[in-house]
Amino acid sequence: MLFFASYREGVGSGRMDVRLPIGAKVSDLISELHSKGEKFTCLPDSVVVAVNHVYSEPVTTLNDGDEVAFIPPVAGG
Amino acid sequence: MLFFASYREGVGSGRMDVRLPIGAKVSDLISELHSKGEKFTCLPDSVVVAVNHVYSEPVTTLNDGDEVAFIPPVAGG
Amino acid sequence: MSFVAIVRQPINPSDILQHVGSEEDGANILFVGVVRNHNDGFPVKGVRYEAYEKMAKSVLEEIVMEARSQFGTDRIATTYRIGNLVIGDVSVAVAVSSHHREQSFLASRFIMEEIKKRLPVWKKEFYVDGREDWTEGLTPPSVLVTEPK
Amino acid sequence: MSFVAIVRQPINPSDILQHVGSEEDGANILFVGVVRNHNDGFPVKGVRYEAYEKMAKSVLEEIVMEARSQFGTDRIATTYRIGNLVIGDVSVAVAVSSHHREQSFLASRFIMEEIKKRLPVWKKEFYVDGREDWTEGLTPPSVLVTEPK
Repeated sequence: MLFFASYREGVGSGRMDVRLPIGAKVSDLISELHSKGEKFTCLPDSVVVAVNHVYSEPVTTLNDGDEVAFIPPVAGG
Repeated sequence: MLFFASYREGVGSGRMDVRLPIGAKVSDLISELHSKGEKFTCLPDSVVVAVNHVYSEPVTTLNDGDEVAFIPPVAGG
Repeated sequence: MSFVAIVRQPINPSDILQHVGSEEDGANILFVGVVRNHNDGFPVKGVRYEAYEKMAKSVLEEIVMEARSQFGTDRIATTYRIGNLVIGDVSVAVAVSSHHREQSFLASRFIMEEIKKRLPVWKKEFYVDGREDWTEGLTPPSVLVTEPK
Repeated sequence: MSFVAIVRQPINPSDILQHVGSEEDGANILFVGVVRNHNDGFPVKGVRYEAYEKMAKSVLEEIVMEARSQFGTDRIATTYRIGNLVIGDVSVAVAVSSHHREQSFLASRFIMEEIKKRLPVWKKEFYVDGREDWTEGLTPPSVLVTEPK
């Protein structure tokens, strides 16, 4: 898992590993993090997630070794 | 009077003077030129005219010393 | 801070961009019009721009003033080149800077559209096959009506 | 002929313009985004851009590919700078050339709008009064739907 910008500051780390049951979806990962408590409260329920560099949906199934990035609202340009 | 681009080539000259009655309008000048015959047939009835560097209408009254330019369709850029 | 010129020398687009920009501006746009090697399917080897120079200068100033009042930035520079040009030569450069990108995009586009419509400039194209002809143009509005903002 | 880069060094806008242009193209556009000295009324002294670099590169390539297919020109170059920037530094440059001006204007605008919407880049602003804060951003669409042409 990668956390950027305000999420990185909120979580207190830019990079972290997590173990999930086989077949877990993006939405399961978000619930899992929220259940771990305080430091993940910076991630909104509707947090945007990219899996292996592609914006993904809550129903996307995760696989072993996937790079999951939590993307705060973007502010380029 | 000034003639540009295709009008200059049609009229055979880029610059010419003309005498008009006091109070003559742009439309009178155009009629006057058309009555002079062949070389002015390149000027359409609806020719665009600028008087002293400003696009003008047929009803614009001309004054002594005015610079009257005949403007073919423009093609800048 | 506007800059307007009709020139006979080559235009350096970067120089035009130097005329605009400010510490308050986050967006700069440079439009560069270049002589291309074809028109309506015919290979072109060069062009000649003829202008009613005095009027062209004042029409260009008028267009820039309208852009200033419509789009709220006075950082605008535009240079038009006349005379004989070859393929790849820059015929026109328009630079605008503004706080946000919206104004720069709209103002630069507006200036180019108005140049096409009413700048008293004409283009003769010299084709590869030896023919030459005046490019078909647009009829300028006799009475200029500025669109309400 | 497209060119896409995420860099940490200063961007020279004229270099980006050199990546585009062809003898067939009559219109070149260069958009330059610059760090400005204010945001929402607060004086800014500098910014830091953070990016998800690998993804940002591929999103930028994707945006350029979409612009190519929508606007029919492959002469597109875009460079984004990340890291610490001061007032006046160039953060992004987009250059497009095309046969006619319409495509260049639309493509450059499209690219900037899409960058704002979905490039995974974040900006921390450092204010003159000593505060610092992440600029409010836009939520990228989870599933990207490309508008039909």
